[in-house]
Amino acid sequence: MQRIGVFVCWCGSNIAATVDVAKVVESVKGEPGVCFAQDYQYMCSEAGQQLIINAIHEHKLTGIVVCSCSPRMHEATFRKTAEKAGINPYMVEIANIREHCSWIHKDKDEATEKAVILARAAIAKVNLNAPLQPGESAVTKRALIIGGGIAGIQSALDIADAGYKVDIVERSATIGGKMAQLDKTFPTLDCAACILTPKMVEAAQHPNITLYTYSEVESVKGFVGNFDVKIKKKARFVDENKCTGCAVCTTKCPSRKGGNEFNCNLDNRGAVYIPFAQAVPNVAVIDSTRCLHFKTGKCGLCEKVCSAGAIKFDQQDEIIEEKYGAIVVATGFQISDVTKFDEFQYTKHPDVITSLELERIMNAAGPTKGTLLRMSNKEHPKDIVFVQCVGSRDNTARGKCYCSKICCMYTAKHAMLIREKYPDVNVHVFYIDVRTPGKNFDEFYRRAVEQYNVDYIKGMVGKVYENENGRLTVQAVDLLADRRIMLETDMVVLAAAIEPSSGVKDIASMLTASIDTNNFLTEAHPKLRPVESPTAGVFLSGVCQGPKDIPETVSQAGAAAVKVVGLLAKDKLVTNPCTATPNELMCNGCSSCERVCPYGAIDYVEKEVNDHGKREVRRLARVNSALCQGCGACTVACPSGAMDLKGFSNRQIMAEVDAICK
Amino acid sequence: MSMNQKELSEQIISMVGFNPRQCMKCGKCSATCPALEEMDIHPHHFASMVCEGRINELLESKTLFRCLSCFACVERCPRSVEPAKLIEAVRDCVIRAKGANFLSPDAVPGKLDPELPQQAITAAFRKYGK
Amino acid sequence: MQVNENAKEWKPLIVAFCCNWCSYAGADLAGTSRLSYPADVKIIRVPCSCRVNPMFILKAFEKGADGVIMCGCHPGDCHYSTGNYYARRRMTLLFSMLDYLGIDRKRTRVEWVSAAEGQKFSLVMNDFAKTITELGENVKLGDIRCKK
Amino acid sequence: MTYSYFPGCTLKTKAKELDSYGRKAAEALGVTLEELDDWQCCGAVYPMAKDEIATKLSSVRALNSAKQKSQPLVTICSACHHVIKLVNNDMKNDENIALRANNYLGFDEPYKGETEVIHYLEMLRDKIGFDTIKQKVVNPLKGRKIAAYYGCMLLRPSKEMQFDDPENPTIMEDFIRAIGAEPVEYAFRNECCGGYMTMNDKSLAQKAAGKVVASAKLKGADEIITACPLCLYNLKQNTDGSLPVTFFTELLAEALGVK
Repeated sequence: MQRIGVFVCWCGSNIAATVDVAKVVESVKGEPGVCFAQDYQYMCSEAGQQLIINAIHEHKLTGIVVCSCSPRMHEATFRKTAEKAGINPYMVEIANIREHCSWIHKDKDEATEKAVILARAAIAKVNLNAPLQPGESAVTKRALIIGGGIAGIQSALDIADAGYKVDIVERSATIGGKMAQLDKTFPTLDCAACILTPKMVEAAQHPNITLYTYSEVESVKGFVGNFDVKIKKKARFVDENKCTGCAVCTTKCPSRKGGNEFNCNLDNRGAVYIPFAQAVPNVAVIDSTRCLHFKTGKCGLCEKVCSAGAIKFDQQDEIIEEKYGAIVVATGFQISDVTKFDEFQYTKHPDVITSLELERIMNAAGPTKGTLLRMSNKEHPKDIVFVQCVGSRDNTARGKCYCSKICCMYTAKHAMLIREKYPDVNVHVFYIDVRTPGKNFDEFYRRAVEQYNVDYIKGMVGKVYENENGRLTVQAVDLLADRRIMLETDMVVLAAAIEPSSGVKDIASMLTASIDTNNFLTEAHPKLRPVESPTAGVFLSGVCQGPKDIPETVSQAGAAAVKVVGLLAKDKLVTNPCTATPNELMCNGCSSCERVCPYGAIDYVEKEVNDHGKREVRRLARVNSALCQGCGACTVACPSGAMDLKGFSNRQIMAEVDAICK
Repeated sequence: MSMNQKELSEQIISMVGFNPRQCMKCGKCSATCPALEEMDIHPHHFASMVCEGRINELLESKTLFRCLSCFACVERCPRSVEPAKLIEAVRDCVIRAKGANFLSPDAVPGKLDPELPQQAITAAFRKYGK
Repeated sequence: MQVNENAKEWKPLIVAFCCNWCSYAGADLAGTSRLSYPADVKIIRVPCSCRVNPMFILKAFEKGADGVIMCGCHPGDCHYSTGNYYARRRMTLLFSMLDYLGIDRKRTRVEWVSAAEGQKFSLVMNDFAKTITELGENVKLGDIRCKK
Repeated sequence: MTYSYFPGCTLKTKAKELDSYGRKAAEALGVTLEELDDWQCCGAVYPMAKDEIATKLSSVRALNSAKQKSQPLVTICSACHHVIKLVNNDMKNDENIALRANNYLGFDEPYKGETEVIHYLEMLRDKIGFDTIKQKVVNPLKGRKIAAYYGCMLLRPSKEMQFDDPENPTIMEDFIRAIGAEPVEYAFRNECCGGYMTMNDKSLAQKAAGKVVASAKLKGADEIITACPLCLYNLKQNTDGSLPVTFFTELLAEALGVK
């Protein structure tokens, strides 16, 4: 039997004006287990807390009930008080007689009666409370970043600078991501490579950062502070330590039919290649699906010309196992499939391109060496049309229902760059809305209109087709003038929707991180915890969480890094003691609990149990208390009633129901 | 006409079976329409005019008898609005209420030529007749 | 059921299960904003709506509750991602079974109340209390396990 | 293989030879087309309004007859296919329409969209296979540059027609390859020909049809094939006639040597 003390707070007049506190004290005195009850003006004050401590000592109390404000307000305070007095902090229950009683009721009798009932419920519950010990788990002081774009690089640098080890896993042969493919960046028009490549080099040279390029995460086990990760380092068929990045092999390779992904397949690359000149690491990689040596067993030209002897045709995939305390997902985005929108003739006409393809065409290292040319005949264009929202804000099966956010700004950028470099080219932009929230963003767009005479037309394009002049006709509508537009042009640039990178679903399921219907990773709270995933120890950086531009990505990457550093700075993690716990004798190993657990906190073990003298090995549910967040979904799903939740046990809540319905 | 504008608007919405408020006024339907130049009220106006209850204007519109029912607007609309259905629903209202045929049977012989398929006559009657 | 000793008039007994993160906080906000609702409503705090075992509700009706309402975070906003979806499905089944057993479907309710919806919490509780008052006294569920 | 066959009004009147080519070719491919007993005209255009019931009934009758025989329902005319397929979807998915139509018709067992509705081209692609057709061709149309004209009704609305990619279809090009000719792709193959507008606004139909033919010519086509008698009419009669236009079944019959 507990020895319970009940402490009724006046909260000045906040409670006392509506609730007869003395009557509450009198009414609870006869309740089971109650050996002390007292009221006081301000229970949360220094003196009030001392009163509780004294009563605990004097009456050898084992549990206390405080009738006061909401537990969301002062539960922590009174738990500390109890701890000071030497009893377990989880032996405290609060009866909320302010927010749920005195503040909303006017009739004093009614309010007093309700306060008594609420106090009884809390007493009934505390009678069944058991001391709880928060668990502790160690923290591995190393972070994993999945994805080596600007988001991953920035998070890695920030964590590494704070003094922790970081590994970046990037599935392509170089870090840099989409930003490396860009020509210029808005709203300042500085060159993307000029600001990105120093960061790539810094990441590569940082003593705390290890790069695993051409690698993928194979599996993730464990929980916050203690993730066990397997990384597959795919065979490059080139010895990373020997290759000097001289690129001789890449120029000699005779297999040159396949497209160059870095240039959006607008030109070709050899089977052995370095993605681009500033690649990090600057090491060649052999694409075994295209290499003649792998296909025919002959060739081997690269091996002959490599003075460093770095070509290794017998290299195998390698599995690396590592422990991490925190994981940052920075898997970024890709351009959505525009082939479904063939009214624009993207699959039929080489002069219809995506904006990313235009970035490569405009880039000095791109397929046209930075000269704006029609891809069909390599001639200089006279007119160029931009089409916005291709696949964005589209709730049909072929589109994405969200706004891709970056297109309005990069289109203004493209329009301005073209007008600046080629004043003879007419630029037309078909838009639905121009969305430019952001510092200096609207000014940027207005500059395109006002200073660069870019022709912005409100209205969508219905169809694009080749005409008898060998040019393209754009069939559209000018909504403001409410008239048909037939515009002849040389190029059409589609602002394709962006979508989360392929493979993000696999990553999310490995991490038990949730994704939304558009495959963006879900944040723990849309406003207040935007860089954390609901899974403890997993953080989000960049477009994997939702469309965003470079400045926003970098800010989020920094924020994610701070969260990681905050986690890694701890030696031990205190875990929530109110976790689920199975009764081994009742569990039948049916997996119902595992299926409803949002955290993957439940697994199964074969274990010998002694069931009333009968010893046998059974499959039993096991809760990892470091992962369990205490929602209780499993306790209700359990068909045999074996699963219970500490702090909110079936008996405790039943007792409350009983007390209220007495 | 006995029904007021609001009732008509509601009737049209129930005839098409989707919510015209999904329209985001991008103009893709009009951009795509092969008969746009022949229309007085353009397809992208239909959704908002139905929502606003401006049905009388629509009932008088030439557009009702210029739409080819080619479904290009339905196919390409990014918001799952089906402008062709809206146009047909308004046309149905005209035909049902007025009892008058846009195409009278007497006028048909003058329009026939020996090659004209049966289908064209049937279709025209369906579209324009009660 | 309880009897108000002064007025001797019948007052309903309503049990409200509120999740800690949204609805309980919503109820707190109703209090802070002094938005009243009948004292007949008694709140039990649970970590998540998915913690509400159908047994708790059966128990309440067995002990004489006239109405039971469960409040959770709005769909999609659950602190534990998916708890309220489980709760919603479980309650759908339970409530139809209760209806079959003779507990009017109107005596059970699920509502989504966010931490910012003090107003809504108050409105919901007023409405629910009104409904229960109109329905009058409830039959008690009997626990046949205790019967000889 | 035996299929129920719905010829439609035009193939029974102005375009009898299209019907006979289709049947002969089917025969050569080992397929029997069983004409439905008392089919009625489908109405040529799909009545879109949810409260249009009477105008959908003739299609439901045809669908129910095919259901009685447990056969898929094949059409050659793309307008018939369009109307019957959409009505079938309504019977399957729109409870209200299905209920009211069944109340009118009073079949022994209500019709709920059980019949599979396929176009002749789909039969060639999915049931027979273009590879099989290629083998059976005795008279390959070598060297002929043929532009496929899809028009509207086969493709749209794609969500319901489920025929092919509505913006970039391939079925007719594959068909042209199967009969040994060379397909010509052009931008206007899925744009409207003017349809029934030829009745009361000739100039609109001429404009629309003219664009289709010009677009096909631009890409070097020598002839056009189509799957719809009305398209055939518009492309022939409402243009300058510079490109020969034929019905696809005619070429199939020619290639199979049964013309």
